[in-house]
Amino acid sequence: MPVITALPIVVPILGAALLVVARTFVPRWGQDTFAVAIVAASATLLALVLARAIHHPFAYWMGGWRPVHGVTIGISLSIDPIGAGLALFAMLLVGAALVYALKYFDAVDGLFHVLMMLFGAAMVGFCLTGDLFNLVVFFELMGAVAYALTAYEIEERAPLQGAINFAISNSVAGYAMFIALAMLYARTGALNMAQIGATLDGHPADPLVIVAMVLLFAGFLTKAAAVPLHFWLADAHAVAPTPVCVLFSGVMIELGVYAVARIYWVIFAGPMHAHAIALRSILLVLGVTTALIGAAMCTAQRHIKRLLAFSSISHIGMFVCGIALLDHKALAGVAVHVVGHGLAKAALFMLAGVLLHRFATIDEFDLHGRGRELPWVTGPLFALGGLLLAACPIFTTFMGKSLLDEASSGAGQGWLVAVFIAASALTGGAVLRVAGRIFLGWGPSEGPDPLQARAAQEQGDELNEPRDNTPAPMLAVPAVLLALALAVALIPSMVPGFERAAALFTDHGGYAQWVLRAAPVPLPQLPASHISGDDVLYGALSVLGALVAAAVGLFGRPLREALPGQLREPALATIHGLRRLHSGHIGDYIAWWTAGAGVLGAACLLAL
Amino acid sequence: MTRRARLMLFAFAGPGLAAVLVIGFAGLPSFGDYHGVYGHVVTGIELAERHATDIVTALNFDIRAFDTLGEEIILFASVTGVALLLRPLREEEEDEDSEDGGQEAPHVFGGASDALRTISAPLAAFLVALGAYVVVHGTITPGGGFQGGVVLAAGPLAVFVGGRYLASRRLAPDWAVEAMDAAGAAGYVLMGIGGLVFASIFLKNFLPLGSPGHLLSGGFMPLNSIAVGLEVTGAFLLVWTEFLDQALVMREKGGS
Amino acid sequence: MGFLPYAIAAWLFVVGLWGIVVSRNLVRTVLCLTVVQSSTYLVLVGVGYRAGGKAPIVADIPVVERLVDPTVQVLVLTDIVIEATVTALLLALVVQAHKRFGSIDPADLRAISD
Amino acid sequence: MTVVQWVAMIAVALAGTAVVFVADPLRQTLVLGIYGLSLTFMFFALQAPDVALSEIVVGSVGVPVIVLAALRKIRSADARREDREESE
Repeated sequence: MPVITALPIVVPILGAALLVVARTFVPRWGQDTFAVAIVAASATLLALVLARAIHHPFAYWMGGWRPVHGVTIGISLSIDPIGAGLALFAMLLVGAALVYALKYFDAVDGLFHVLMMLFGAAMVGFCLTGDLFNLVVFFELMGAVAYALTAYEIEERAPLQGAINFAISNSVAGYAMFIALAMLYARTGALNMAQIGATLDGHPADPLVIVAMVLLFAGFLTKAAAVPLHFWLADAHAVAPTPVCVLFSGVMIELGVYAVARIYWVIFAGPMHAHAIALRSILLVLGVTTALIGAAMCTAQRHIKRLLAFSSISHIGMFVCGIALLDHKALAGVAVHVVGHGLAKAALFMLAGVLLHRFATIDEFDLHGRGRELPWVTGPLFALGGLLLAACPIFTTFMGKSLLDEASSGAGQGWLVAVFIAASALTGGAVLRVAGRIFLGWGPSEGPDPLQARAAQEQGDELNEPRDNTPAPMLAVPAVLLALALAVALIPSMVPGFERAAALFTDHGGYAQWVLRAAPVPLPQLPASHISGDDVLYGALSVLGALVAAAVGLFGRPLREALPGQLREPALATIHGLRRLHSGHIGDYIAWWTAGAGVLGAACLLAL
Repeated sequence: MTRRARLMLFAFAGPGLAAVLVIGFAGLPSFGDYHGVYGHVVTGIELAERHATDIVTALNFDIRAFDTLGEEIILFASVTGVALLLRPLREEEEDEDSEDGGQEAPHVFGGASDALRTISAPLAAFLVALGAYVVVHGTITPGGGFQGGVVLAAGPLAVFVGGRYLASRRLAPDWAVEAMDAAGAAGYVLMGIGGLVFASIFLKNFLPLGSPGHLLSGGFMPLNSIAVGLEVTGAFLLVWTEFLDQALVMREKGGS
Repeated sequence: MGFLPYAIAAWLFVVGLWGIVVSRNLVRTVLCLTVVQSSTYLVLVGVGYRAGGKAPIVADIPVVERLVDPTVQVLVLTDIVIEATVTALLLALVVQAHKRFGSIDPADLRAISD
Repeated sequence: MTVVQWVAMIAVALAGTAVVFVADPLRQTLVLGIYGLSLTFMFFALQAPDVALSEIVVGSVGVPVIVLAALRKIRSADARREDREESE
């Protein structure tokens, strides 16, 4: 095992400690350079670790406390390609966000850089650790950093409210996980995930195991923002400073999905094997609900960052559906899609930041036609982001969605394809609609609902004054991210690589072997998948759907008003009711959290 | 949602979640009926291989030292976050003589009697000594870096309770406290890197073990304990002064 | 009787959540959150306790006495640190929210709504 | 389960419930301190002296100082706001 394995986590922590002291006498450019250099160093180390893990997944035992005869007492970093790859992806986005932030803030406290480095360290630790308690520790670290970063702009009201809702929801989730791990420790006497899984193997799932699983799932799905545990997300993502939103939507919530997949395959795959069909149905209900509610709410927004936040929820729903299929191909699809979506969503938040920076508003109707004052490249980039969300053929998101489509059909759940197309089309369409209205001046400049305008206004004043130019890095960074989102899937070995990594990830028995016994694992040999005609058809359908959704959003008001009342009223009432549920009141959110966790628990106890 | 709707929702959800928890807990072994092996194994190992007598501290700084690293960084990150959130803004000012407004004088703790003032200095000295003792004896007796660190931080706090807020600030200026916090966090990480350099594994002990029950037993654990002690002292002092600044010194300029 | 600590834990978890749901004051919300958290202490320490066990502090090399499990105690130590830090962060947010909103009733925080 | 442990746990249950049900934040802080003490007592009764020590430093000093400072800040700001409104 490479000696450097722990360093990607340690280097940013040391950097953060240094910068806390140094920030009083080092100038701004020095702090910027230092933070970017530290993140680059950590990413380089991660690339080395990943290069090793692709062929030989390995466990790194902290303090040298290796397992003896397959029994472990120490803490391991258990590194496989998916974990290491996700860690690298997270660190690269931290770097991108820091470069973008160079010119975004007029004045920035060095503490911002400190927290960004710690955020990177937390996400990397979360991806690499093989110990359940350690996973929760990194969850809490990620949380502590994220709550503070959300409210970075303390002179505004909305960020404070968003951060409070975020902190309380995620803390409750964390405590549920503490209880779950205590239960598993009482049952198995182990904290290492591989060891817990190996001990549970061969025993049927009894209520203790089921409830522990439910609490862990509920906890991580809160971070991932699955309905109805999702309320905090839109509040926090809409108001956090743009460079932070990039990390929240681009990778942090996806880590919640990653953790659900990890603990299912490492810990619960054994006892749940007999109940896979029932568990799949429960998770599918959760995923489909999330995908559709997220998409509907996304379409109904005019606050652009909030719109993007709901589109993230919708995509999380698709990812949960992918996990629910409990199949390596679907998981590979999720992994590819996470990369594509993360890059596209990061770029879109950065472009929304450009609008906010320039015009000091983030309301779609306020910005009607004003995008033409920006450099010409901004509009096409924004539209490209929309096409990526709509899974336009041959882009990375398309590759991911195709794998998901194939896995759904293969599992006899072909109807899921329609859900994926609907979610992709609606979220992509909403972004295209915004692009059309702002950069081309299409559609009316007055919103249908004057009340919503006030709300959007109030949330928009993240930065007080409009500027008259846009610094180059603020456009260059999203352009690079979008280019990556186009290019990644075109590298021939990329998609098969993801499939192999996913097959390794879902190998429950194999994982225990390489973690606990350092046994070499045979790398799975898989038939190569090809893009079929069906895939292109589905891709074309979702792009077409997105264009139609955008056109209806822009020009469809006469059409909507012409609808007969008995059709229009219920639709309006549904959207209105959904919007009213997102009240911003933490009491509501916790009541929903309790209901969500309770229903998930009851469903699992009854069905499994 | 209206308050009523919220309560109705919880009236169903709360008991439901409680029932789920209880059904799960029913599978736990009865209280006191512990039959795990992890506990036995680690106790034997820590005593035999690490010469530490307080097994909890030893676990904390050795076998599960990486969790402790995470815990220290959570503390470090939160303190940084609190400092960021409570940073003074343009419209706020630190007003040094705020006799206006009829509030209590800000630098004197309301209830500080003469007696309290007299004992505060020896109390502070005692707390600092006690805290230092608890920190360095972590591997031998109950307590360790964290507990001792909070007690240490309570020393300057005692000076404040004695009625001298500004004196306590002079005793522990912000830059020094911040440096202490950062040095502790970095120190713990550096102990880990020491393991990497001298024993080629991160967080591996690289110092002689000493004999059980003595001050310097347990290899690098006492040093880890001291690093944590430094960090915790700095962290709590910083958080307390940030909040006390808000409560006692900071005024909003004009209205808001 | 053997179920008592776990029953108390389930009660504290849910009653703490109830406090958050009904609270009209964010400071109270934060304190209720610490009650939710303390339920985890009970479960953690509870599962590691052995009837008649001694505290995991040993004087001599031969360990003959029954000891309680030290591991869960280490986990609770971390848990307690997390409680302190989350409380501090949240109260910092609440203090700032009070400056901006002039109220800490969650119903008065209306910067975000849909 | 010994009598001491039984008493400690009942005390924790009662004090924890009290923290939730006391509505006035200042009084709630006091109850929170008592809750911290009862948790400390329980940890001692369950043979966890290290944890008890942690709980007493955090539960009786660490957190209450922060809560009291926050409450004082909030109250004095409220008082000033009322003053201003009266003088206008």
